[in-house]
Amino acid sequence: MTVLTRVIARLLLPSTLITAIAVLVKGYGDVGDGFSAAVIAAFGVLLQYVAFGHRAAARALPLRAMPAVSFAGLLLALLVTFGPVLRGQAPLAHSPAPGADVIYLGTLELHTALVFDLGVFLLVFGFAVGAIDLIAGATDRERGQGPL
Amino acid sequence: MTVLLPLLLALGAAPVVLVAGVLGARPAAWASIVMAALACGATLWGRWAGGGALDVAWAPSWGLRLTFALDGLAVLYALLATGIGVAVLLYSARYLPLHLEHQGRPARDAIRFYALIVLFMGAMVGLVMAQDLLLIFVFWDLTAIASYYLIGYDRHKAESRAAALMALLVTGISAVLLLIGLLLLQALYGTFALPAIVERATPGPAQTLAAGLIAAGALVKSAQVPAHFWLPRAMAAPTPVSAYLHSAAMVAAGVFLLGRIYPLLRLSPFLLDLLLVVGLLSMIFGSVLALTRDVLKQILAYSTIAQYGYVVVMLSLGTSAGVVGAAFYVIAHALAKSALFLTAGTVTEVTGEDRLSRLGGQWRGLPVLAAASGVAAAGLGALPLTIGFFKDELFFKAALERGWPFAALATLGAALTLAYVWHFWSGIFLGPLRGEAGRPPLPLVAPIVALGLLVAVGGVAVAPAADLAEAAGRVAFADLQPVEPAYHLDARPENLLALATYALAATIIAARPRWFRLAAATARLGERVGPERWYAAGLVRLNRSSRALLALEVRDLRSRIATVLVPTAVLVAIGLWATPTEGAFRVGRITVTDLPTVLGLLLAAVGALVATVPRRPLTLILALSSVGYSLAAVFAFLGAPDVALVAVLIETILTLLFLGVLALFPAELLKDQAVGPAPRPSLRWRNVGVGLGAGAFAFAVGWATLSQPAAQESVAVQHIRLTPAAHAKDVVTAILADFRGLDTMGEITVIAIALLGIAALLGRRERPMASDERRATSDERASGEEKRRREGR
Amino acid sequence: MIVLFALVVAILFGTGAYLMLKRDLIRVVAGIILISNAVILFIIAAGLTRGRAPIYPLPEGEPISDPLVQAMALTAIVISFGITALLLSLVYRVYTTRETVDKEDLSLAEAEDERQLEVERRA
Amino acid sequence: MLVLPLAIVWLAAVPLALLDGRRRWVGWLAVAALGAGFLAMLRLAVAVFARGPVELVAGGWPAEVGITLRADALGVTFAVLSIGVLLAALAYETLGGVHERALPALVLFLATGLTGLFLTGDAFNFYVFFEIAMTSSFVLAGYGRRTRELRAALIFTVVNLLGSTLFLSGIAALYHVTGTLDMRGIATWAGVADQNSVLLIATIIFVAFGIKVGLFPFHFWLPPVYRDTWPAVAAILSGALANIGSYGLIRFGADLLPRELRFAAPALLILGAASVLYGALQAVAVRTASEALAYSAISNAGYILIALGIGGPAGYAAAILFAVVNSLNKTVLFLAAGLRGWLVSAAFAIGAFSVAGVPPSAGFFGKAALFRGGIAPDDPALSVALVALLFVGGALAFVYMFQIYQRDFWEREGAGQTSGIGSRILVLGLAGLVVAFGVWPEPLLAVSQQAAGVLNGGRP
Repeated sequence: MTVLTRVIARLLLPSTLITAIAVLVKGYGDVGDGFSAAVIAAFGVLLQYVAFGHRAAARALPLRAMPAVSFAGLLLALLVTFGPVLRGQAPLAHSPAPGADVIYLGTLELHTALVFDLGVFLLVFGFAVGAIDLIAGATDRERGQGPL
Repeated sequence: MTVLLPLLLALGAAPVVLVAGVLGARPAAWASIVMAALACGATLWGRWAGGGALDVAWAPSWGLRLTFALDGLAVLYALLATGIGVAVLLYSARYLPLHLEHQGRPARDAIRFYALIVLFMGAMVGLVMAQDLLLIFVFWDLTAIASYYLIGYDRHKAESRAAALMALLVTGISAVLLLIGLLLLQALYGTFALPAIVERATPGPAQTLAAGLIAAGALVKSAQVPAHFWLPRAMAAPTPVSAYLHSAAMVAAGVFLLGRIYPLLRLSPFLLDLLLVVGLLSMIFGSVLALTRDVLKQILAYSTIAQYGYVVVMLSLGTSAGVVGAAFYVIAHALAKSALFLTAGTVTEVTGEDRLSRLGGQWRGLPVLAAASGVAAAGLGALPLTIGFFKDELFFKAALERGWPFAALATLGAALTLAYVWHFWSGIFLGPLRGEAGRPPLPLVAPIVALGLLVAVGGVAVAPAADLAEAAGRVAFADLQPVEPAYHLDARPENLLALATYALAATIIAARPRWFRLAAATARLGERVGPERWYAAGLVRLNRSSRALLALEVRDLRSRIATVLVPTAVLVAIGLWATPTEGAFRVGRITVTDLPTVLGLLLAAVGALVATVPRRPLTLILALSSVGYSLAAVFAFLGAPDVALVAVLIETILTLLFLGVLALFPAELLKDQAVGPAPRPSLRWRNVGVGLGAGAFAFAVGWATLSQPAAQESVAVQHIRLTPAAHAKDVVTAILADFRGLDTMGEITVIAIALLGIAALLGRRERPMASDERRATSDERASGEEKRRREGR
Repeated sequence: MIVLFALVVAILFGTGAYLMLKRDLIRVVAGIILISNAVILFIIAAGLTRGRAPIYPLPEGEPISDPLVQAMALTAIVISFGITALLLSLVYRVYTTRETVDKEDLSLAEAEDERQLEVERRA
Repeated sequence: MLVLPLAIVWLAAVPLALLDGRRRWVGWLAVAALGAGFLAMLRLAVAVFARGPVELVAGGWPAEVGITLRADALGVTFAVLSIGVLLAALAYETLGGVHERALPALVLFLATGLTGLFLTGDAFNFYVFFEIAMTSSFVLAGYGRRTRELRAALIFTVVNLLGSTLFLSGIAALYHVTGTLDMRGIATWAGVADQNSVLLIATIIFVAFGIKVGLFPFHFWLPPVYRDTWPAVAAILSGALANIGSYGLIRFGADLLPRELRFAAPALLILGAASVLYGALQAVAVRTASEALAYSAISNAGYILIALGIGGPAGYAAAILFAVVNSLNKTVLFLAAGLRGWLVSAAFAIGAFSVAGVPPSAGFFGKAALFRGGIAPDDPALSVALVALLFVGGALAFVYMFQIYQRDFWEREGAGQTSGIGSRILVLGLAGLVVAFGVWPEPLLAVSQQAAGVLNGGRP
């Protein structure tokens, strides 16, 4: 690995994450959603693997927490799904209700569907990174050590 | 109440015995005796109180009712089941501990025995009282279950196991015939209530079929030819079981059922004639075989076949004398036969011998037993001053009503009976002394004495038994002619026939050396080509062909896949063939604007075809991803940018994952795969064929579907309309996150589960946890291994 | 177009099926991926109303492609992705316990087990 | 109330996924959560049977736009049954000691999938829940992680994935011809669509569910999987997961595509007969109890198909009744086959008698319902053929069940150490349920009739 790749990799990580977030929040208005955002973000992490190897990446990033991130995302989405039931509404009934006014944050509409999408994002991100980590870990065990 | 009490006592006996069993084997024995005696008393009381009926809803959805009635037929068989039950249980209370001791089994094993016997008794009592067809069947099979476990009581012996299996298979499977008959009756007459069916029944082929099926089930249970072979085998059971099985339960259940459905049987003369043939065959065949047997219980077993043959014959004569005679016959036979079985058990117990050829002259050591069983034997042989005399009197009377040929056959049968009874009794007790006899304990003799006394008393005071039989006959025959068995010292035909019987029997006994070879040869022939052979050969052949079929079972993954694809292709082809195809398929237009899409599709197709060629995994993966990217392009051209984006992303990450996993395999292994031996050409072509078939059915289904214009405007139109209300601009995203958010919820759950699975598969091998390491390593692991091992591996 | 879609779906499905019949498990996975692709293409084709992307503001007077099949396709893609990843790791584990990616070998092992059962039964 | 059972198991599964399921308290926590889900489901079932179907549309959208969740008699019957089986299997494994951390969570995820697919009124949503259930069972099949289990898991996964893709194509095709994903809408519009395409679509959907229940000739994956998986897992696969197949055949056949079902009735009867005979014949000579049970499952799948082929209210009720009874039987038997001790022997015997259709067991009423269905057709030749087939199948069931019972429980009596008392009592309790339904069959009979009544093709 050359120094250049490492620098590029390091630089790319925030930018992929920002792209991902953009895709996530823009999803309602345009192509893309939590899922695509998560995969894009996962690519950013994957790049670190390619650049620094599994060990180093594992040290720099909170990989161990990935399953937890994943299941937190699932729990978040589930809460959005079943939360309305507590208020006597149908599951997944989003608030603000259809047709009602929405609070804007700039051009971003604040809406429970967004929280739902965030859950999707966390879960898929956790999955993609977690799966790669597991494969890399297995590789390490298989042949001592080495990048993907 | 009069119905309920005997029923509850009989059915409740098994649980009571099990509870008493907590205290030990002896309390269980006593509990069983007391319960049987109480049930017997309750039945007598019920008869005295004039019967009664119970009718409660059971399963209204099917119109099932819990209907019980204590009618004449029920009283007779319930008294036999409980009364003989008491005798048998009294006997067992002493016999079974000895039996278990011989086999070195714990005394506690006896509890199960007593519980099963009283369960048997309860099932019989329930059966004879039930008036609902399905209820009858329930108790019918309950007797089969009880007998299965009783016959297989000595389950460590292969012989017992085979006998139990045979009894279960023969009676259990034939019971299904009965079930079919019952359900057919229900379909014909719209009810499961037997009295209602009897009222509504009219002669007809369907009715005959139904009654015939029921009769078939009954005949097998009564061990009639040709389904008799299970009964001699059932001798593998402990002796008290045989005594009970042959006299008051199981085998008696068969003729009971014939009596129960007699009004239906009567509607079809053809059926009655069929029964007559079966009964006569069983009578002659059983008697001849009984004459040739050497093992004590075998003689009695064949005797039972013959004796129930008489009963069937009497029933099928179709006269009221026959029906009452049959009922009377069952009583007389039950008393005598149970006594004789118990005799065989006692003799075997005290001498250790179970063959006539090793026994003889036992009257010296066992005078009381000899006398008591002598009376019982005389009863079975129909000598005067025993209850048996009247059974033959009624038999002759009924046969005479049908004509002289029947009387002649009856005489022959009666003579044969007398002959084998003599063969049995004299073989044990008379002649030179053979076999060392110890002193039998009192409980092994007392029940026999009691039964012998009953046989003798019945020979003097015939009225109680005759009343019972008449009441039973009335159930079958509403217009019953009273029959009054009594001693008549005149030259009426019955008496002459009786005399003829004695003479003939004396001749048969005297001429034994002359006919014995012939009879033995017949028996051997029967064994060689008889139905038991069919059963055994059938079972062996069934197992063999099953094993052959099992060997044909597909064993590798590829064939398992092919066996899904090929039948699907066949089914789709049949579907195509079965429906009109004219005008069903459209080609569709292709315009210039479609060209990019067409190109993308063609690229995907080419990529897929290329993927089948390479031998190197890397090339394969590249081909795969080219398919994925081409499809993504197609999606983009079709106005599905969301799908296109995700398809690209997924394709990329999947390719990486694939490469990552591939990197886990050692290079040599993959190389081996690449240059390994080429598959056999035949296999290769088979794969190509299956692939083509799969493609063909996919094409057929795809084309047929896409050619079909949608039946209505798609619901998607509403999604588009409602998207602004969902605060969204991208309809697809709105559908995913809002309209059909539950799908997305499910989808991400799948992903979460996949992560869980990947972690379980690829994560570090799980070690037992530190905190309970000891448990996990020793007992948990062991128990896991144990489970496996115990499954027989 | 109809027949072309059907044909390409059939080709993807058929080649996938063919790969699934191959000896090594890598190809089985590849076959499943192809078959999934075939199904996703079929889903999209099932809503064959070519048009603009269904994103507001909607174009006036122009057809809009069916958004529901797109949503279905997306869900199906994601699910099959997750399951494929799972299958890949399963294949890997089968390999580490059996030291093979060869199906033939896998069935041989099964036959071995069954012989063992037969022996135990006889005993 | 409709959402509660689903919400309980789904929400409970998530935290459990992060806990170590090998700890005893985690196992019992999972059992408690599943038990709560079961009770909620039971409450829902009682309400549905008393007051008719309950439905709601997720998100509060109009029907068809949003996903309709609909609890009707058919769905809740299968849901209560399947969740009950899962509960029993999970308690069994917890009593015996869980070996892998993910097991409790996976069982709960499986429960989520099953609950959802029995309660959804939307075809594509059905597919999604179906995949939740399948994915969890793919992982569960490998439970034990030795070659044997992993091989079983691989076979199971690959063949069933093929089935899933077929099913998904079927759903997409149905959408194309009907323009909706709502089951009620599909039932309406599929009836007017051209028969050619709908029949072909019905065929691949049939194949997909045929694979799931293990119907001949799609059954070849089943024997090694049922034989080689862990006893509790085998019980889950045959007692709970196979219900997807039976339910799917009934729901998609008799409810959504009744015209195609009637049209294909001869084919169903032939395939069903082949399945009955093939499975029963194979089961005779097998070596282990679990293998016999696997082939028995194939045979019994055939019975369900035959009942569907007979059709009409009686046929559908028989199919439902038999499916329920069969699932109970298989659960008892698979769990009992993994244990030793005399209580277990009794439980296995009860299961065996139930499979053979001997009263007083639930199986008797399943068999009687089939015979009643077989007698029902007006064509006497068909009736005779059906009854003869049922007779032969039942006779073979006697042979294979009791050969293996005697070999495993009589001959080897006392061999090996006795299993834990807890698991044995659990299994005996389940067997007691089989007997209880044999003694008092009314609930089963009423439920199956009412469930058949909700089907489009099952109205009198």
